[in-house]
This record gives sequence, structure tokens and C-alpha cells, in this order.
Amino acid sequence: MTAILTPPRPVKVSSRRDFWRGVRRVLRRKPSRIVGVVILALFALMAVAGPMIYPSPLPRENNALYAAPSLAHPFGTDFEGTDVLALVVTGARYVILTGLATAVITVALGTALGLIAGFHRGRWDTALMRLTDLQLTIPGLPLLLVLTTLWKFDSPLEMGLVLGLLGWGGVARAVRSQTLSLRERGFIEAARGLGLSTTHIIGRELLPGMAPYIAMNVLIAVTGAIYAQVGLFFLGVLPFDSNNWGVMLNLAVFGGGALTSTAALPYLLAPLLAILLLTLGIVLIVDAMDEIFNPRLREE
Amino acid sequence: MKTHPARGRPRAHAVTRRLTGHLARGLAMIWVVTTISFVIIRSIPGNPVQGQYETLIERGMSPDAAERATAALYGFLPKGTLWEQYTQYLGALIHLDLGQSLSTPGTEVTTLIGAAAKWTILPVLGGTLLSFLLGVTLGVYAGIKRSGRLGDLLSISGSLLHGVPQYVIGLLMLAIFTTLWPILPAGGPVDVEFVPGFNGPYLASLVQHATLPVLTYALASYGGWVLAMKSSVATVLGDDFILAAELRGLSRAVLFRYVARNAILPLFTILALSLGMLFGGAIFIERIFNYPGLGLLLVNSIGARDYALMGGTFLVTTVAIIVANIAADLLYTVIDPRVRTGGTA
Amino acid sequence: MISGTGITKTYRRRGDHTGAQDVYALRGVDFTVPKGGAVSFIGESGCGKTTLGRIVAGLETYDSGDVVIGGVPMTPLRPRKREPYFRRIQLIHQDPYSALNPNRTIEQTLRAPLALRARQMKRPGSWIGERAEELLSLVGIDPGYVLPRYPHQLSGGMRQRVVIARALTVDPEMLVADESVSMIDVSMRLSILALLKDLRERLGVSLMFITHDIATARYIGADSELYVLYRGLVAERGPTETVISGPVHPYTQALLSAIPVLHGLELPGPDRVVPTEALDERRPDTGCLFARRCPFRSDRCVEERPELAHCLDPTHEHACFHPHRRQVIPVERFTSGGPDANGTAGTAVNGAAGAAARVRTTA
Amino acid sequence: MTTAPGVRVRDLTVVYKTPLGELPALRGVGLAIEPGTITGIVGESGSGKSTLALSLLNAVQPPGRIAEGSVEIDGLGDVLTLGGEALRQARGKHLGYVFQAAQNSLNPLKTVGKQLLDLGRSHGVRDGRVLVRDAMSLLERMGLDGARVLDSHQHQLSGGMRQRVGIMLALVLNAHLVILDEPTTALDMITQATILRIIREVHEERGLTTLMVTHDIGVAAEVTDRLAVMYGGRLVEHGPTKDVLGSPRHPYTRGLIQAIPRLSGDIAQARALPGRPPTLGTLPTAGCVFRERCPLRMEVCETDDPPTVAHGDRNAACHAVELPASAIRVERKEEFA
Amino acid sequence: ACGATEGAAVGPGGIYTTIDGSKQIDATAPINPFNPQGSTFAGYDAMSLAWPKNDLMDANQFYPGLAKSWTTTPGQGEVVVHLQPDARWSDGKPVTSQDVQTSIGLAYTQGGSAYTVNAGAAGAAADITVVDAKTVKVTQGAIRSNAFLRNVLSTIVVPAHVYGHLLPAGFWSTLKAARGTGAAAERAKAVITGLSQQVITFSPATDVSAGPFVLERVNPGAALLTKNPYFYDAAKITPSKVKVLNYTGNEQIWNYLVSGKLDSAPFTAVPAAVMHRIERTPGNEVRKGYSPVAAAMAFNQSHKPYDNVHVRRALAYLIDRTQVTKIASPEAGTAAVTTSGIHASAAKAWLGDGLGALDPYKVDPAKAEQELRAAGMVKKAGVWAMPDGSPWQVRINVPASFSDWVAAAKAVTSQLTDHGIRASVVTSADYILYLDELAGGKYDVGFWLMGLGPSPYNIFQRLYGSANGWQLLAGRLEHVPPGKQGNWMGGPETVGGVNPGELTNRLNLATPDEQKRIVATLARFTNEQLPVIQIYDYVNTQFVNTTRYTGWPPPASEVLRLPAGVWMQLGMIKKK
Ligand SMILES: Nc1ncnc2c1ncn2[C@@H]1O[C@H](COP(=O)(O)OP(=O)(O)OP(=O)(O)O)[C@@H](O)[C@H]1O
Ligand SMILES: Nc1ncnc2c1ncn2[C@@H]1O[C@H](COP(=O)(O)OP(=O)(O)OP(=O)(O)O)[C@@H](O)[C@H]1O
Ligand SMILES: [Mg+2]
Ligand SMILES: [Mg+2]
Repeated sequence: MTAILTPPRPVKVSSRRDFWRGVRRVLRRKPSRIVGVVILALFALMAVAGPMIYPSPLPRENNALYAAPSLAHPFGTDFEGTDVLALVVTGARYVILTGLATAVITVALGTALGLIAGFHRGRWDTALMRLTDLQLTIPGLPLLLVLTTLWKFDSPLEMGLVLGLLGWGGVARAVRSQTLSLRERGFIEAARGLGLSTTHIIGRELLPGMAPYIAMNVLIAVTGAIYAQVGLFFLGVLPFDSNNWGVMLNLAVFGGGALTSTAALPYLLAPLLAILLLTLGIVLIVDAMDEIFNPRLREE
Repeated sequence: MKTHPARGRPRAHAVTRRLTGHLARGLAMIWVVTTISFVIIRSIPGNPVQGQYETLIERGMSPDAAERATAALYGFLPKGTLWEQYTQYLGALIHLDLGQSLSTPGTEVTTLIGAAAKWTILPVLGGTLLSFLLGVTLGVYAGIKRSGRLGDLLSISGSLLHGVPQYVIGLLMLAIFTTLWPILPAGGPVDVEFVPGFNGPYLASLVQHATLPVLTYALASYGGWVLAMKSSVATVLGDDFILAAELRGLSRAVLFRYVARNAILPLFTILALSLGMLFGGAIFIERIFNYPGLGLLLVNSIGARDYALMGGTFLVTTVAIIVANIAADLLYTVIDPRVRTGGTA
Repeated sequence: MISGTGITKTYRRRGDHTGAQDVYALRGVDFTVPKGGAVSFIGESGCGKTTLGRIVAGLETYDSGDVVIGGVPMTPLRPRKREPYFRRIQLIHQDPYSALNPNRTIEQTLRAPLALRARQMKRPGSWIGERAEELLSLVGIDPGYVLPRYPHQLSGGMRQRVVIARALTVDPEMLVADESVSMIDVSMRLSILALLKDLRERLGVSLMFITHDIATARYIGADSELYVLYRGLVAERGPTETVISGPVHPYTQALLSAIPVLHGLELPGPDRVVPTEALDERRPDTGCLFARRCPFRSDRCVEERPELAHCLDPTHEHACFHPHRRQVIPVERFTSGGPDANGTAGTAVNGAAGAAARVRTTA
Repeated sequence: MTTAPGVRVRDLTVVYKTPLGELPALRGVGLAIEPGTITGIVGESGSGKSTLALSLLNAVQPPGRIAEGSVEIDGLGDVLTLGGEALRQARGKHLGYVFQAAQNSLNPLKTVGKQLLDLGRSHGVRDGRVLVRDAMSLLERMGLDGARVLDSHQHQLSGGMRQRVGIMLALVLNAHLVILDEPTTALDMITQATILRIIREVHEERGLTTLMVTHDIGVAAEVTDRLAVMYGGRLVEHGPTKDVLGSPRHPYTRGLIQAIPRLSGDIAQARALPGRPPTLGTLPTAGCVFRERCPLRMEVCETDDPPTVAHGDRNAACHAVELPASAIRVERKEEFA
Repeated sequence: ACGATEGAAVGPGGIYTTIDGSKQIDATAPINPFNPQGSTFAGYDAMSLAWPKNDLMDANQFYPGLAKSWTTTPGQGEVVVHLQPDARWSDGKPVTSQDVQTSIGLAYTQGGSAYTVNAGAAGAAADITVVDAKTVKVTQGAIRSNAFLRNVLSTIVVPAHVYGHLLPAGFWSTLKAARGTGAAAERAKAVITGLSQQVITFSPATDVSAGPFVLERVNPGAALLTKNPYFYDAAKITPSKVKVLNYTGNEQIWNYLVSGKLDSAPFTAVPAAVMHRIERTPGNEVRKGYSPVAAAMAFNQSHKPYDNVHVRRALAYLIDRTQVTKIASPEAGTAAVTTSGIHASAAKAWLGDGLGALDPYKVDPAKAEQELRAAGMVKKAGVWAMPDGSPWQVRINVPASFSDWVAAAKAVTSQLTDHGIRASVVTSADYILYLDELAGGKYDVGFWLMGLGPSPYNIFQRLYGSANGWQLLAGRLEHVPPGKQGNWMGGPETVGGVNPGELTNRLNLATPDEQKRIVATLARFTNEQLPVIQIYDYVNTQFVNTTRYTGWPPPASEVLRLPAGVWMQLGMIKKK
């Protein structure tokens, strides 16, 4: 019974190049996903090129403080007469950089700890899960507030580091449970039985299966960090030596009286809109992650 | 050939054992949190008395008067080495004594927290329950009509609202309902003119002031409920027993109950957890609406470097989460027969 | 040669809400697989077949006893030292879907262990590709077609062949096939069985075959041995054909009696045995584990646990105080009996089974 | 209705919506189930057995859709024209459906008794006590302690017990047409034997018409009177079980039987069928669905769908089947006319 | 809010809604004026002997409170206070000298300027004598201070029948002992300060007030006070109730103002747009008056290059104070005419023509360049750098919660950037952290309140007091080096033979003429040395609403800094 079984019909061959074709296919499946990608690309562009578009420092018009929206200033001007749109665009870098730093730390730490706990089980697992419980129990925002008085978040990366350290628990727990369930799957057992190294098993067999999950968490962590950080700036508990959305919110509300008079309202609404748009972008593409990373869904 | 099903004996001792285990772990957690917060808080820079003095000056008090007003505060500064303070703190904690506030000198921290907690509980409970009911109802709909236009709309709106941070919603609400269309009060918990108690005007004022914070809570968490319920309903709908029930010709109402009850079960634990979580997460909303709950208390205590109050508030929010965790677990034990009666055949 | 002696395994089930509970999966199992030989394990669900298979493949720890691989006992070795031995025993999973990583192409799946192998055997890199193709041809599939594909693009049968090919990458001495065909379509099941048999014959790979479908156990080779497990103990063992045609232990008999009869092709066995109760693992175990369900039990069965012993044929052992050969499997109907053969066929073949003597154990 | 109903399925086509468009899972299936018999439907995975079983209740789940055909059940008429309340009433009361054992066909949060009462209430049973008494006697009949079972939650029952509860729920409202979809898959052998015996006994005691779907020919052979073999959404052979097994007509049936390893006789005679079963996507759109794997393949098989040819109480759909010319009767429309 | 039930239930005078700018309401705090957070409201239910006038120069100008009148001997050796003859507590009991004495006794436990047990402190009260039921005499100790009268008159009076028990028997003899020296005195001191907490935490069940109002109820959002029928001048008081709203941020006050809810509001910084909205609300009127406070940029002179006076001057020449004020505090500030250390209005009074002689530091890039070169700074590619060529960045620190300072600092950095000086704003999370770090010498440049008049000692103490190294220890002045004991300004002890700290300390004891001379010297010194750059002087901008009440204090009135409760006591505010 060793007759070669020939396939009834040839199927298209997959390769690395096809991954991107698959991604494009997944995105095209729903037009809203394209919109989401465009939005995110826009923000990425802002973060990368935003500060280069405008002169530094941003020009001010001494006679147009809190100017109403116009063609020249689509979102009006701030208390100094600086174009609000320019502030939003140039402010994106700090915000997004923090978000990315947080995401990297959250996901790297969460995934690593979750994998270790789930893969090694036993004592490691117990210890790490206690740590995770602790991290999840301590209320993040209040702790952040307390920490801000101790720590000057001079750079977005530092900020991201702290936010990341306060946010890995959820990822770790989820990755652990995923690992535990994947661990029992035949292919992991088979890899162990074949004597493949733990690095191979974790890196090549386990992680790719969790990719959609991790990708989704990256997105969530990025937004979470952005919101937390903007929120802290809004509360005014972080030193604002840079221009960013949270600072704008704070100055608009507590300095400009945006909630009292309509003059500063565009100054408030512009960063709010930026946040809403970013959320929208992420919401629109989050559901594509599963399809992108799952070869079966990608092909269909 | 006769076989017997496992008799559904409630395993009381198992539940108590579970509870004691939880309590022990909870206490250990509280101790760790206490220690961490103690260390962090004591290393925060800033002299509260000097701060109070300058604040008074900044508000227009004369330097002499400001000095008089703050002189006595020195008596409330913690004394002794850090270790002594720590052991004292822990010792007092056992008697549920969180120390005395410095920013409201001479008032027990527990009193302050108690007073604030009641204002946090009102909107948190109101908002969470409101959003839970709304979200769950619409989530069932979104789950059942997954492929319909309205279902799509519900889930997209859910994801969006779920994604938008609380303060954005809060600020928008404030901008809309107090600036652009001023129909609701912008802050405070209740109008002081009315005699507190169970009387119409007082309650009306209470409701009026709570509307925006509650609405903001509700909107901010509504999305999460819709999404959670939707996916839960989708899972349950995929379960065989629903198809089986349908094929047995069960009436729509019964079917709906089957779906809803099974789908809502996992959400109860999330509900308990989110109630615990919201105690700490109320900061933005309370700050925006000037609602005198725990979040605002914490912000103010940090602003005033009121160590005892800071530590106390932080501890209470953490304990709320730990308690919620335990409660969620026990709740699950009570409401899920699979857990309650144990033992599979 | 691979053998096991007195293997026990107890799972401590951490009942989340009900407290801990001990599950005795294996209670001292001895077995021997000769080089190039084959043994089958059958038994009811939960009797410990999978556990045994995983222990033998080195994927599960055991509490006591020993696994001896090529004359080397594993128990005294440190886990790291055991690995190379256990690598010589490869497990073929029941579910070919979960046994292959859905995110990796077949080529990637095969290359990883082959690369390891190449390093061990100091082969050049080009060997890996060649070997992969060779192995796939060996299990009967077209390498050019299969290699670049993801598992979901293959049929169940192909997937199972890939799994077998992967197991062969490390040149194993023994394959442990745990219900390896139960998830494969009926019409193709046999081809996988044939492949296993073929590998055994051509490569000399021994086979540990775990199944609940006793008929398939017959297929893997004439000289195979059959072990009947019941709740972690061997109830009966012997040459496959012997045990099937003349089971001695009432449990084996009950198991074989439960096999559906292909009416129209077969007639029901004359001495079918039906257990008196359903399995209830929570009852305390004293004496013979099957006693409670056994229609032939005596007081002794409840008090004392029978050891493995044999009657006349030393290769055919059983753990029963009341061994009695019974003819329980369906009887082939060589001629079409027509519509009137209904139900009365039993008596026709009764003679053969009735002739079997009732023998007391000698042990 | 107290007597066993007959069922006539005509020209049934069911399609599933897939990314490749709507593909037929059943194509032109015609089947007559005689009252009071146990009919088995066998076929490999994906051959459309469950789809057919669900069609009898007009319960094909989206993305599936019944495109064509009729299912006439004595006393109910064409089920496919029923809808809403009438259909719901028919299910449960006239048509009993039993799910696969290991799958959970019971609401995990409610005791069996409560679900029984829900069932009664949905079908306008006024007296719950009578219902409970009926249920208890059914359960006792199947060897269970009725009171305890009614008091139990799903997780407290073993697979075999759940399956018996499923049968009880299908019968308690006096349905006389019972459809069992893979009733013993995932049960162990001894339990399977018990369940099969119960099915047979209950069938006879209550005078039912029973339809049993399974992929295990052995299981079907054990209990059924008549056997229908499906392949790729087509009914390829149908007849009395003994005849179909003893002298299979269709090459697929023959191959299938030959592929079963047996407990006695020469094991080497067992042969696997070449090729692999079709899936919705790989089904040929015209011609015989089995031709790819057929040893008797002819040219006509490429182009023409083989018609179902009846010979006495047996019929098969194959161009290559040799039948007495007189017995050949092309039938589709008026098989039972 | 919402004024839902105005009228009938409230009384004919209606509810007067306002905000107490000096405190945030804490509903859990005791009704006790000794508690800094206590639920009592100065001018409404908390009464002092007299209310300070907002005089430009003379800090000893007072309006009568519970004291109808007072007399002092020259040099303020003795102050005799005559109480209002009709003054009564809200429970009907008369206000007597006994109450004053008890209040002073309680003040001792708290420590403070006039009532301190520290022997040798300037301006300490030596003896309190009850002359008769309505007359009290307070004698000053040997080391005199011209703040003594002020301190005595500021005494808050509480009812002896409520608070008396807090003072143990023999309190006064303990006090006498504490003023001596030796171990016994130390013990006595400890006894008295040991009472401090007890006094602060004392919480009477109800409010007993001698003021025009008495507290009825307080919640976290507001406090409600009702008219005290026993108030000695009850006829003058129109409103039946006063509602004091709580606030946690200026924006809330703006909101209340925009909605027309407040009858009067305390001073807050207001952005222009909000100002327009507030003014559009019917009845809202602005009352501007003198506020003896100014905002300045202060330098840490121990940090380079700010140790160089030329650098400080250069910065002064580059900052357009008018533009900064327009951005930061258009309504509540006027650009500083120069830097003298004194609020401009007071400066005119103190300096007269001398003010014109000071350098006004008009924007003058050329001069700035000259100064920078003089300091050795170098200009590379249009950007100024340190003398050694390393980059120079002016970091201006401000607390995040002070929106006008944040805006001002941003405006300053923008201007400096325009002139080739790199500058940035760094905010601190909160004011306390800011102060701590400022005092810790962590900042180069930070914003700082100054010019705290009217007492000239207070004005210059901000610049040449402990923040700049001059410490008053047991009556002796010492100068500590920069970086120690809160000396963050790090200025030199003397420049050109002038010791500003020494001069400042003399202001406390000097006669008016002497004060004038010293002030002139210090103003010139400050103008030249620029330890700070005065950016803008605050204007006490208040709002009143004329829809419900009339009779408001006129613009520039001296009472504007006092609570509205005092306005009522003075016969202002009538029902419309
Ligand atoms: N990881 C585990 N933890 C706890 N109990 C286990 C575990 N694995 C198996 N068991 C238990 O050990 C016993 C033997 O299980 P095993 O899987 O070996 O049986 P099996 O004979 O393979 O059954 P099946 O025919 O159902 O595959 C069962 O009671 C099972 O529930
Ligand atoms: N929801 C669905 N969407 C798309 N195709 C489906 C769906 N359900 C079933 N099918 C397809 O319809 C065909 C018939 O399915 P059906 O479930 O009736 O097969 P079956 O014979 O019951 O198989 P099994 O033995 O696996 O239960 C299969 O090819 C299957 O892939
Ligand atoms: Mg198994
Ligand atoms: Mg099926």
C-alpha cells in the first residue's frame, strides 16, 4: 500500500511572498478594513513625518489667539495663536511613540512570562501567576498617579516603559492559557517527542499560533497606552515639556475654558477627534488579524 | 442494567475551603500592596506643610495668616524612622485604622474614605448596572442578528465606544450638556439646599447631578458589554444544545431564555471584576465632573501629599479589586451548577 | 526490544471545585514489544491506553515501574539522559489535524527534525531535502505536491501519512499508534493500517497499536500480540488471533460481544457476554476490578485480585479466577442466508465454542 | 397519530453557501422510509447524512438552504412547506431528534427535569406530572433511575446516560418518527452496544419509524432493517440491510464493505478504496460523483448522473449495475406513486 | 445648583451663592476654624476681631469685626480691644472678653506669629488681660514687631462655652512657665504644643457663630449657611442663606459664572474667551481691585549661566511682558512696569518718583545681545550658547496646575526662541512637588509669586528671605550658603555693600519713614540685580452678579479682597 497518491487537483502553492498577497486579500475582503489601514497609516505618517512638515517652533500669530476655525486654521488656534491642526500633527509623535514603546514592553514581557509559565508549569507557573495576579490587582491608574510624583517621565520611552510594566498582566495570563491549551495539542507533543529544542518549540511552533492574538494585543496595548498617557497629561500630572494631545486637552479645558466657552472648543475637539479616529482605525482592522495570521483564513 | 447518576450533593466543605484559600491569598496580596504603596508613597518628594502654605498664599491669604493656618500641621507629620512608621502603619491597619489625614487635619482617613466611597459607589453601581443591562440586552440582539445590518451597527458602535477612553466621553458629555446645551449641572454631588434624606427635591437633585457621571460610566463600559455579550451569545448559539432545543420544538421564549442565561453566565464574573476595577478607574470621571468620590480623593491627596490618605485610598481601591475577585469566583460557584454540584460522571 | 514492567500512573485530578481526586490510570502493566514485533492494546474508554502509549513514548512521567529500551532501564536515568532513548519511540497521534502545526507548511514541519538529525549524523544540508522527499514517498504521497502545503490543504489520510513520515525522520525503533485511524474516513482507514504494517515489514519498525476497534488490531500483522486493558490493569494477553477467537476473561468477552454484527455477512457470536452494570470509577476497588460488572463473579472475585496466569497455552494469559473460553465474536456467513436467516444463526455454530473445556488456573 | 408514519423524500437538494458560491450537499435525493422500520443511513464524513436528517425536520442550518424537493411525512404533509408555529409544533411532537452522544444536547444550567417541563410547556402539555411520569417510565425502561436522572444536571450524567436522556426527550411527547444522528459516536463499545439494544427495543415497543444516521456500517448493520448508502450528497444504494451488505450492488457500497477489517476470516481480503472522499468543493458538478474512485468507471459516468434504478425493494444509482432489464425502471418522480 | 427652590422656603433675603477662594470644602472636616480644612467660612460664620484693609502700604489698616474699636500705644507695646457691645453667639449667649481670651489661649496651642511660646520671637504677645467683659488688653513682648497689632486683630474668636474645655485648668500658668527658660519651660512648652492636635481635631456638633451666618449643612459640593439672628449687626445682612460652592479647578468657577449662578466669585485667572462669555451672562459685572501679588520668573543663581547678572538682564530685555500678559492673564494681570519686587500699584506709593528711575526693561534685542556678550555667551548659527560653546537651553519650570503660569512660560519660551535662545517649559505634576524641587535647587528658572503686600517686610521677604539664604533663628539673622536649608535662589549675601536680607529683616521693626527708605534701596537693588524678572502684577478680578443683589463694593474698593460676608457686615449687598 505504498502507491503514490496523486492529488486530484493542484492547489496554489503558498510561500512567504504569498503572505502579503494573502494580507491584501484579507484586507480587501471588507472595505472597512482598508479604511482602518488608511487611518492607521495616516497616524504612522504623522508620527514619523509630522514634526518635519511644520517649522520648529510652530509659528504663532499674536493677534489670533483662540481664532475660530478657518481655511488657514481648520481647527482654529490655541492660546498662543498656534495652529491647532499643526499641534495635533506634531503632537502625534510623542503619543504614538509612547504607545509603541508600551506595546513592545507589554507584549514582550507578557508573552515571555506567559510562555514560561504555561510551558514549564509547576513552580515557575505558580510564582509567575502570583506575580501576574498582583500586577492585575494593583489598580494601574491610581498607581500611575502616585508614580508620576516620583518619576519624571522625561521621554516617551520612559513613559512607555512604566505603562508597559503596569500592563503586561492581562497578556501574560492570556498567553499562558493559550500556551497551556496549545501545549496539549499534538504538534507540540510531537515536537517534544522528536527531541526538538525548547527554543524551537516556543519560537516556531507556539508563537506563530499566537500571532493573531499577540498582534491584537499589540494594537490594544498601543491604544491603551496612548489613552492612559493622554489621560495623565490631561489630568496634568505629567510634566509637559513636549507638545502632545494630552497637553492640548489639559490646556484647553483647564486653561482655555473649552468647556465654558466655545472659543477654545476646537482646541479641545481636535485632539479628541484624533483619539476617536485612531480608535476607529484600530477597531476597523482588529478583526482582520485573525485572518491575516491564520493560513487557512488567509487563503480563502 | 441500572446505573446511577452522580448525586448532586452540594459540596459545602469544598466551597469553604475555597473561600479560606482565597482569603489567605487575598490577605497576602493586601500585605504586598500595602508594603509597596507604603514604600512608594513615603519616597514621594514634597513637603505638605510648605505646600499648604504656598497654596494659601496663592489663593490670596496674607503670609501671616497662612503661616498661622499651617503651623499646626507640623504636628500631623509622620514621625520616626521609615521602619517604625511601617510597623506602626501595619499595626494600625490590623485595627482597620488607616491613620489621620493631613490635608483635613485630624480627620480619620477611614472617615474620609467612607465619605468618598459613597459617592463613588453611586455612579459606579448605577453606571455599571445601567451599561450592563443595556449592553447585555443589545448584545443578545447583536449576537442573534449577527449578520444583519443592525447587528453590525451594534457591534461597531460597541467596539468604538469600548475603544474610546472614559475621559473623552466625559469631556464630550460635559461640552454638550453643560456648554453647548446647558441642561445639566456641571459638577458636585447634590445641591446643598435640600435637606438630605428620602425626600423628593433631594433625590431629584441627586439624580440630576449623577446623570452625567452615570451616563459617562454607562457609555464607556456599554461597548464592552455589547461585545462580550455578543461573542458569548454567538458561542452559545453554536452550542449543540441550542440546536437540540430547537429541534425539540421548544418555544421561542424558552429558547431565548436558554441562550440568554447561558450567555450571561460568564459575564457575571466580569461584572463583579469591573465593579472592583471601577473604584480605581473612576479618577477621570470624578475629576471631570468634580464628583467627590475615591478617585478625586486620591488625586487630591496626592496633590496635598497627604501620605496617610493616599495610602488608604490606594489600599481601599486595591482591596475592592481583591474582594471583587473573590466575590466573582464565589458568585460563579453559586450560579453555575457545573461548579456548584461538582463531579462529572 | 522495548518492554515495560509494573508501570503505574496515578493522576491527581485537581478538581477545581470539588477537591483533589486520584485517578488510577495504570496500576502495574507489564508488556514486551519484540524488535520488529507488534502489540495491540484494546480496552474500554479510560482504561489507560493513551496513558501507557504516552509513557512509552516518553511524553508522560510514571510513578513506578520501568520502561526498558534496548535493554537500558529508563527509571534510573536522569531526564536528560532518557531523551535519546525515548526519541527512538515515536507517537502517532489520533488526530492528524492537531498533530500538525496549522501555521507551518509540511516542508517546515519535516525539516525541523531532519535538521537535528542531519547535525547528529553529520550529513550535509542538502540531505535534509532529499530525505524529506524520500520519507514522503515512503509513506506513499507525492512530495512535490505535499511539501509546500499547509495541513489544512490536505485530506485526513494525507495528513496522517505526513505525521507518520515526520515520526520516521528520527529513524525510530518503534511507533506508538494511538487510535491512529479512528479519525480517518472509513474508506481510507485501511490504507493507513496497511502503511503501518508495511513499515513494520520493510523497515523493521516495531509497533505499539492502541485501538478500541479490535478488528483493526488484526490487520497490523499475523504475529502480533493483543493486550486487553481494564482500568489500568492487563486483563488478558495473548496472540491476537487466539484472544479474539477464544477470549477467556469475561471482560474481553464483554468487549468483543459489544462489537456490532454485520447482519447479512455475519451471525452473532453464540456466547455473547453483557456486563451487569455500567462502569463506575468512583466505587472503591477491592478484589477483581471487573467483579462488580461480571456476570460470572464469585465471592472470591470481590475479595481477592487475580494475577495474570495462563491455562494451557503459556502465551495466552488472563487475570481471572473463572477463566472460560467463549465464542463471542460474530461468525462469518459465507453463503447468503436469504431473508429467513434472521436471528436463528446463533445455534448453528454453537458447537465449536461449547466444546471448549472449562479449565482452572494453574497459578 | 398513533401509528408509525412513512416518509417520502423526493428530489431533495440542499445547498451550502461557501466562498466558492452555493454548493450542493445533497443533490436530487429520493428516499422512501417505510412505516415501522429502522432505516440506517451510512456514508463517510461529509457525504450529507446530517444534512439529510436535518432536512426531515426542515431544520437545515444557515448557511445551508433547501433548494428543491419535498419531504412528505404521513400525518404532517410536506414538512418543507411548514413554517413558524406549525413546524415548531411538529418538531418534538411528531418528529423526535436525537443528537450525537458526546455532544451536549442538554442545557448545562438546568436539570433534566426542568428541561422536560420546558419541553412540555412549549408543546402545550398541561399536566406536568403526567409528563414526568411518562419520562420516568421511559428512563426506567432504558435502565436508568428516572427520579435521579430528572434531578441531575447534564454534567452529572455519563455519555451513555445523556444519550438515553436524549432518546427519552425525543419520545416523551409520543413522536413516532425518530431520527438519530450518530447516536453512538464517541461512546465506548460496551455502552454503544447497550444503546443500540435500547434503540431496537424501544423502536419495537412503541411502534416507531426510526431513521439512524451513522458512519459506522457495523452499527447500522446491527440494528437496522433497511440501509441507505450515501456518497457525495447522493443516495447511491438503498435496500434491506442484509441484502445490501450481503450483495452490495453499487461499487461504492462494495468497496466500503470490503474496507472493513473483520474479526474472522482472512484479514488480507480487506482493501481500502483508492482516492479520497469528495468535499463540497471537489464534487464533480456533472456525472457520477463516485467515478474518480470507481473501478467500473465508464465513459457515460463522466457526463451523466446515474439514475436511481429500483429492483424489488432495492435500488441503486450506478451506470454499471447489472440488473434484469425488466426490472429497470427509471424513477425519480413516481417511485411511490 | 440650579436654584430650584429659591424664595419662600429660603426667606425674603434669598440665597447668596458664592465660592470661598481660600479653601476647598471638605464635608468631613470639623466645624472648627482652627482646622485648616474646617467647615467654617471666614466672614460668614468665622469671625476675627477685625478685617484687614487692602491698603497699598499700611498693613495695620483694619475694618472692625468683633472688635468695635481698638487702641494701641506707640510702638504697639499694648493693644486694647473693645468688643462689639451687642455681639452674641448664634445660641444667644453674649460674646465676651472671656471668649477672646480662650481663643487666644487656643491660638497659643497652634503656634503662630503673635501667640508663640518661643521666647525671643519678635512680636510675641507677653500678656493677655481681661479688662472687663467687653475689653481685652494684649501686651507685646520685649522684641517688638510692627506686625503685632495685625496679628492680634486677626485673632479668630470662638465661643468659650464650646471650646473652653480644650484648655486644661492651669493653662495660663503653664503658658507663663513656657515663656521662661530651662527644663521646666521646655516641659511646659511641650504641654502646650501637645494640645495642638486636640484643638484641631475638636469637632463641635453644631456651628456656634458670632458672625452674620451660621453653618446649616455641608456636603462635598457646597456648604449652606443660614442667617444668624443674634448677629450684632443683623439688620445690615440681607441674604437669608449663603451657599458656598466647592471648587477643585478654576474651570468650575468659570462654568458657574457663565451660568450666572454666582452672586460673587473670588479671584481666578480667566482666559479672554471665557471672560467674554462670563460678561455676556446677564447681571455679571467685573470688579477689579488691587491684589498685592505678582508673578515672576525667579533664577537659581547657583546654576550657570544665571549666576551672571548680565544673562538675567539680557533675558529681561528679551521678554515682551505685555504680550506674555496678554496670553497668560489678560484679565487678571497687568504687565509689570519693571522689576522692583513690589506690585506696581504699591510701588508707586512706596517709591513715588523713584519708580521712574528704575530700568523698565523694554524689549531691546540689541541691549540683550550686548549683555549676553558681556556675560561671555557666544552666538553660533543664530543660537546663543554658553561661554564654553556648549548649548544653552533655558528651562522654565512651572507647576502644571497653574494654567496662567504655564501659558506665560510658554509665551516666554516662544519669545526667547525667536531671539535665538533655546527655551522650553517644564511642568511639574503638582504645586507641592514644584515647591519641593524648587526649594531643592533642581530648577534653573521657575515661576514664583512675589510682592505679597501690603507689609513691606512680607514683600521683600519673598526675595531676600529664607529662599535666598537668610534665616531668622531665635531672633538672629544668618545667611546660609546656596543649596542649604531651602536657599534655592542662591544670590550673593552682599552686592556693592548692600545686604538685602539684613535690610529686609529691618523692615519688620522699622518705623514708617525708615521703611520707606529701606524699600527704596531694596527696589533699586532688585531692579539692578534681577534675582527675579517680574512678569505681571495680578489684578484682583472678581465677579458680581447684579440680578439678585445690589450694593456691591465699587471697583478698586479696598474691601474687594475680603469675603463677601465682610462686605455684608460693612453694610453692602442689598436685595434687588
Ligand atoms: N492529564 C490527565 N489528568 C488527569 N487525569 C487523566 C489525564 N489523562 C488521563 N487521565 C485519566 O486517566 C484515565 C486513563 O486515561 P487514558 O487517556 O489513558 O484512557 P484511554 O484508554 O486512552 O481512553 P480513550 O479510549 O477514551 O482514549 C482516565 O480516567 C482519564 O480520565
Ligand atoms: N455550515 C456549513 N457550511 C458549509 N458547508 C457545510 C456546512 N455544514 C455542512 N457542510 C457541508 O455539507 C456537506 C454535508 O455535510 P453533513 O454534515 O451533512 O455531512 P455528514 O455526512 O453528516 O458528515 P459527518 O459524518 O462528518 O457528520 C459536507 O461536505 C460539509 O462540508
Ligand atoms: Mg485514548
Ligand atoms: Mg454528521
